[in-house]
Amino acid sequence: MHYSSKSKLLSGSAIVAGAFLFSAAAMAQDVTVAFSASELGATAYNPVAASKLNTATSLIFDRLVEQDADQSFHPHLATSWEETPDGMAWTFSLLDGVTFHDDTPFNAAAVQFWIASYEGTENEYLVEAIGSVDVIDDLTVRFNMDRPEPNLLYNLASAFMGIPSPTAYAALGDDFGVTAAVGTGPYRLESFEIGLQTVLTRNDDHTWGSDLSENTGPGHIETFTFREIPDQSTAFLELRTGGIELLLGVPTDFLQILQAEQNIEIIQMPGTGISYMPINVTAAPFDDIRVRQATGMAIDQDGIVAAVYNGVGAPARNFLISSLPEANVDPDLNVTYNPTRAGELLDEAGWMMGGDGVRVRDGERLSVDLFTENSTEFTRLTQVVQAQLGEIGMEATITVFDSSTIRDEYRRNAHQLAVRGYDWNNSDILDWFFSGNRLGYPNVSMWEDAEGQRLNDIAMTESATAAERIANFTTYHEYVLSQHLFVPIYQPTQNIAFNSDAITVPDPVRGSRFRGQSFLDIQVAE
Amino acid sequence: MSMLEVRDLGVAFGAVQPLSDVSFSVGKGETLGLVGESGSGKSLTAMSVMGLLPLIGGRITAGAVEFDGQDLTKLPEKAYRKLRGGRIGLITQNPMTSLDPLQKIGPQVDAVAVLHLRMTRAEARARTVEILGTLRIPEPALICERYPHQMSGGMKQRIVIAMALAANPAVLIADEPTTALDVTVQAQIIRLLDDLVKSRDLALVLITHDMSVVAQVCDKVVVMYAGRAVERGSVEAIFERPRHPYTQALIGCIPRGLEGTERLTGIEGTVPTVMNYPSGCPFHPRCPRAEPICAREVPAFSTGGDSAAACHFAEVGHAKPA
Amino acid sequence: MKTSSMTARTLDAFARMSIGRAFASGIGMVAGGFLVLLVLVAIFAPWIAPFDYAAQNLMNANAPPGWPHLLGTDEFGRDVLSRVIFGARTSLSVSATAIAISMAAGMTLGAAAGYFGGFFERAVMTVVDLTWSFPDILIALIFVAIIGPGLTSTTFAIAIAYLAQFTRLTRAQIVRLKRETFIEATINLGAKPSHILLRHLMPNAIAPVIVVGMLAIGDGIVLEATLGFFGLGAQPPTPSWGAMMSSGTAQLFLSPWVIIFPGVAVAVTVIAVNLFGDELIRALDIRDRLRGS
Amino acid sequence: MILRYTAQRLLMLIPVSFSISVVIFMIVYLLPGDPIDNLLRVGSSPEDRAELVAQYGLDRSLVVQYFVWIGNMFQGEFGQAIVLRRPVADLIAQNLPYSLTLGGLAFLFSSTVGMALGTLSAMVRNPVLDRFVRGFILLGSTVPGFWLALLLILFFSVNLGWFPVSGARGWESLVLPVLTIGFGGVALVARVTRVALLDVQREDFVTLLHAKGLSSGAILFRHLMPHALLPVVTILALRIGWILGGAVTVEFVFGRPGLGSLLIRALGQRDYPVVQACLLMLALAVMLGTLIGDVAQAAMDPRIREKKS
Repeated sequence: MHYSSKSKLLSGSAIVAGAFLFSAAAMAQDVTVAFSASELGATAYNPVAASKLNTATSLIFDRLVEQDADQSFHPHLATSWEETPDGMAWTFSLLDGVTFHDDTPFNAAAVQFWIASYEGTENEYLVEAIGSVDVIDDLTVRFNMDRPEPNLLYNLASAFMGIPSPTAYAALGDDFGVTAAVGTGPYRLESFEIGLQTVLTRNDDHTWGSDLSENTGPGHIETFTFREIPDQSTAFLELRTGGIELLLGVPTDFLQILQAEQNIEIIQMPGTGISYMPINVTAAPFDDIRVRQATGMAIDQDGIVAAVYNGVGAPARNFLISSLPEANVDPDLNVTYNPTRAGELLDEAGWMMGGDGVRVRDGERLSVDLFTENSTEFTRLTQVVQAQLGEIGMEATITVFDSSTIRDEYRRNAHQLAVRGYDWNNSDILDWFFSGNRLGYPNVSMWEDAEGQRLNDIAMTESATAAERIANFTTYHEYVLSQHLFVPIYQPTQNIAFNSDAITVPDPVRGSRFRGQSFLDIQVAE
Repeated sequence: MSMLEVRDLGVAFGAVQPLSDVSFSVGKGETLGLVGESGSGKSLTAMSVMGLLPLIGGRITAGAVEFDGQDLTKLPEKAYRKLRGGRIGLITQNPMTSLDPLQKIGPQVDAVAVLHLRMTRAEARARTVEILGTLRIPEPALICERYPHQMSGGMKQRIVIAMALAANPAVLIADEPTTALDVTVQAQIIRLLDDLVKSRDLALVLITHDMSVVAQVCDKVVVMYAGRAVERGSVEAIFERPRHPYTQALIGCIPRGLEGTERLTGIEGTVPTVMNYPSGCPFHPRCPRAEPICAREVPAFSTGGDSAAACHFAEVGHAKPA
Repeated sequence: MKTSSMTARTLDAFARMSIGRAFASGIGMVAGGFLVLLVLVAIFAPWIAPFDYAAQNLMNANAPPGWPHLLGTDEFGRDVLSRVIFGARTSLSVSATAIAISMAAGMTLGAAAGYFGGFFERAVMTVVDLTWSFPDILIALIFVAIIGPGLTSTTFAIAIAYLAQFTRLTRAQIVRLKRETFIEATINLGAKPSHILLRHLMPNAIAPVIVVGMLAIGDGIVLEATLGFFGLGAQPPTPSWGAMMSSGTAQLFLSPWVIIFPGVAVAVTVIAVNLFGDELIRALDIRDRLRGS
Repeated sequence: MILRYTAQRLLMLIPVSFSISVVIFMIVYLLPGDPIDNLLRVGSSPEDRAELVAQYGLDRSLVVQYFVWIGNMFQGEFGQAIVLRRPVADLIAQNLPYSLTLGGLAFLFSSTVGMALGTLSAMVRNPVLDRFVRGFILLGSTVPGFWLALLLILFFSVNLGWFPVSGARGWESLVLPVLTIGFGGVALVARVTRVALLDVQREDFVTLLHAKGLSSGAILFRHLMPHALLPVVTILALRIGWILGGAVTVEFVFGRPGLGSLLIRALGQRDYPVVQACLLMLALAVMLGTLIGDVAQAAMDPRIREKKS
């Protein structure tokens, strides 16, 4: 491992020499990838305990099941599964002959150890419904449920449920995913320089790719170097100048230019999140629901899609991506542009248009703070939002924070409006952002409501079947919308761009995201 | 026989002509005094002889500088370099700043013998020690290991003299070698120089504004004023019968001395700067007996006895001032 | 003071009359004139700017220089020229205010340290010397991290970043002046410290500090631009030259004018400040007093 | 002599380092926000919080925390990064090489090219050359670093494709950052060299050196350069902190890791131990620079050696 544990500083000369080692790069079998902006800053390749994971994680670890773009589930390390009719037990048959990178076998005991290891971690909610895990035989496990969990397969397919080697996991403790990460995936972790780059090398033993890949393994490419390029526009220039071969997450602004490039191809996939503007319901003037509703009507989503994003992607009308069934709410509750009505609502609320285009009530100007994070995409969108709020007589002052500071600000309840986004393709994101247990952050809207919490609990824990879960979440979603806690703005597409002179990428991309299964099919271009 | 002869020397910086018509000669075992107030062009004359005018942006526009019969103004730089420090030595005015403060004394003196006498370092050092000894410097070997700032002014001036002597020069130019020193040290240094001229048969050009020093050691004198030689002659002739009013004024100052002052207190007015040299005789604005002609015409030298003066009224013969 | 000598004197005499000096003062005129013009532009920005600096027109985003947008438009279709003009306001006022604060605080601190000496002086100078050799951008970034982004914190961050410079300089002047006889005489006559400081020391110490302050305004503009570039200075849509360039490297490729013109504005202004400052130093003949502090 | 001088200077650094370490330790408590909040699981209880606070020793008094911290520092034990969850020493060891490489090369580049330019303009009496160098000095000391970096990227990476746009892989990725930092450095060194040479050239001893018959080359290299080196070494030594930490802008534009970037990121994440360690490293570099500058000056100039010892 390059990144061995050095508790003391090395002598200067040795360090300097180390910095030059990377120059032996750029062989044909070496593909350089840049992460998308939302994946930057992962601190450990530990699916169990980490709160942030990037795409490279999905190449190191395999999961029991995979989810395709059509939301269907496919076998991976689990060859088949069965749910009891009451939903209180799941039995999984495991794939034979799978070994971890440290040559220990993948088996039922590994699964048992793995599920148990979630206890007390940030990601415990994923296995909350599982009461215990029984080893039936070496290749069969049974999850005994505390309550039915229609969302179990979704959880199992998530990046946070990659399966680590129990031996390595126990041995490394907190260092797991930092100094070494051991899974069964098609690539091994070669080196990890936090905030800079991760080098993965091919696992030649890997022959167990899922049916979402054409190639079942081992991978075609010898080495993947994942780079963290903080500025997306720099990443864009890197792709254009041949510094990287694959860019995960091209900001929509650059799509048109890249499309014009001969050697660059773009893959557009349905998005897995939205951009939105949470409204702090505890901060005046937004404690008045009419002001909140008016704020929502000030935002011209279609105009933004057309002008800011050149028509790529879709307007967001509610909190969930349109491919989720729970996004199908009563159309009256969807948030749409209506400046006239917004004006009426503000008039009703006592905010009258002043001489300089800013509304006034009792001598007080309708002047609010608008926070955002310092990434190219958000600052741009925020300035357009600022201008549109100005149209209805609301003067918004932008402050740009880094991602940590802005959370401090949310926790301090110092915010009024903010422009942000999330990336999650499941309706339980509603719980994450609107549960009264998480005021400040993630509940940026600072919304505490008994009825809301009741509907939340039902949706989260009292759904026996998938259909019930959909119904419960839809009800919860509709209630959230009725309170005007946020303004939905935009549903981006996932845009992946690659240098077609250098590599070929599977077409069409299977799976809900461009990750492990797709990397297995990447080849050097002829 | 003259070792160094300067004839009708003129120097220019761009369009400015700070020096014109300077002539003098000096032979073996002879000391020539070059006197005048500060700004009269004495130092420039020294720089011209050393061939160092380009260093400060000037050039020789007229006349000749002959060393041992050879015209130096036509000498290529490389050959000139052999003469500098080798055949012609220079002693500068301020010993405090004349040595490289970052280097020990020894190597600074050694360099001359290494360069001009092709000695090895060790030989050069032996010679340095010997010369320092002859200049009456105590513990010369130890002195070689010291830095300039650790020594007194008089000591440093002896080191500078040692450097000038290291390659056995034929001509020594001493530019106000004692101005920056204590009175007692001044006398020592002047006596030392005088001894050297005699013992080594040197030709010495002594630049000074101190007429008493001139009287003490010089054989010949050239008096300069505002970039011109105004009177020249044997020391006896100059002191007995100064013919130029300026020379008379200079001599008149002796009793009071000029120490510490660079201004001639005996005469009204100040030395003109190069920017405003007067027309005609440069001295006429301050001259007690100036006539209209003095402002119009530059006077030619008129010879009489052992001296010559550039004054329209030199023939008249002025009374020796009391 | 260095003892002048044959060579130096000759050199000086001729340097003084060289055409260089005339040319240099010509430069001083041009630089000073430019700065005056710039201040006027900043003051009268609303009347000079052809467009509203904040008016967006997404349909005309990233338009190249031409008519009517002489310097093109940015990613929001805002007029770059108008933003550069208004940016002069932000950049100049932030930098000038910051340096004024820094100068006032540094002079107080430096004068006190230089006058009273002892432990107080040593304590102040230890911290000052350390921050002095610390990169100004880091000091400013740390400060902004402490009190948050925005123009006010940028102003104070710049003030703090240059505090050490003024403190050192003032102290050096005071220490030098204290040794001069007329001050010693005043002290011996039993004058009050405040009287000596304000009546005798400060007036004599002030010229070099003011000149350095003038030069520091240039550094302040660069620092403000850098903080703005990091997105920590002026918050949108307020234009500042640095903030205008913060839209990322790609902008350089898509619409280079958005980044090039504010950069040119910064560079030209700072060059003018420096040339004018040099001229000031020459006119006041204080180069020697600025050395070694 | 030099050894004794060095030892004395080292001794003098002890009280200075103490006060610096206190200042650095305190800066962290001025920062708003709390790393523990970033660390806490969303929705966790006050008890969880108290436990974490205790785990990182943040519940003890400031004085105790300071002495624990400084004690650990002395043993090279920089503690555990709170947000990045790994030994701070690892983070420093990972980032420092990049800073040293970039800083070292920029240092070399600025000193060699800067001294060459400064010497040329001072020694060669050519008004065109002198004006060029002075113009360069003016540009180099006024053009904002990030802007220059952007222009270099536009020209050399985007248009010509000679060097990578960003990153820290191979020597190619060092060229533009070194040029960016070097530009200002060259200007600075050139200015100092030029002024020092012009000053020393007016000294009497230089006239005398010429009068000794030494060639201009010998005078330049044996006598003038040491004098010009004095201020150059001093200014460069003082700039060590500047070059290590001030590279943050360049690191940002070129997406390079380094001590400055680490510090800025840690500041953003309120990662106390990392902030403290980075600042301490930089302060150490600054002090080391001052020390090197002083010692080098003393080694080169006998007058200083005696005055101070």
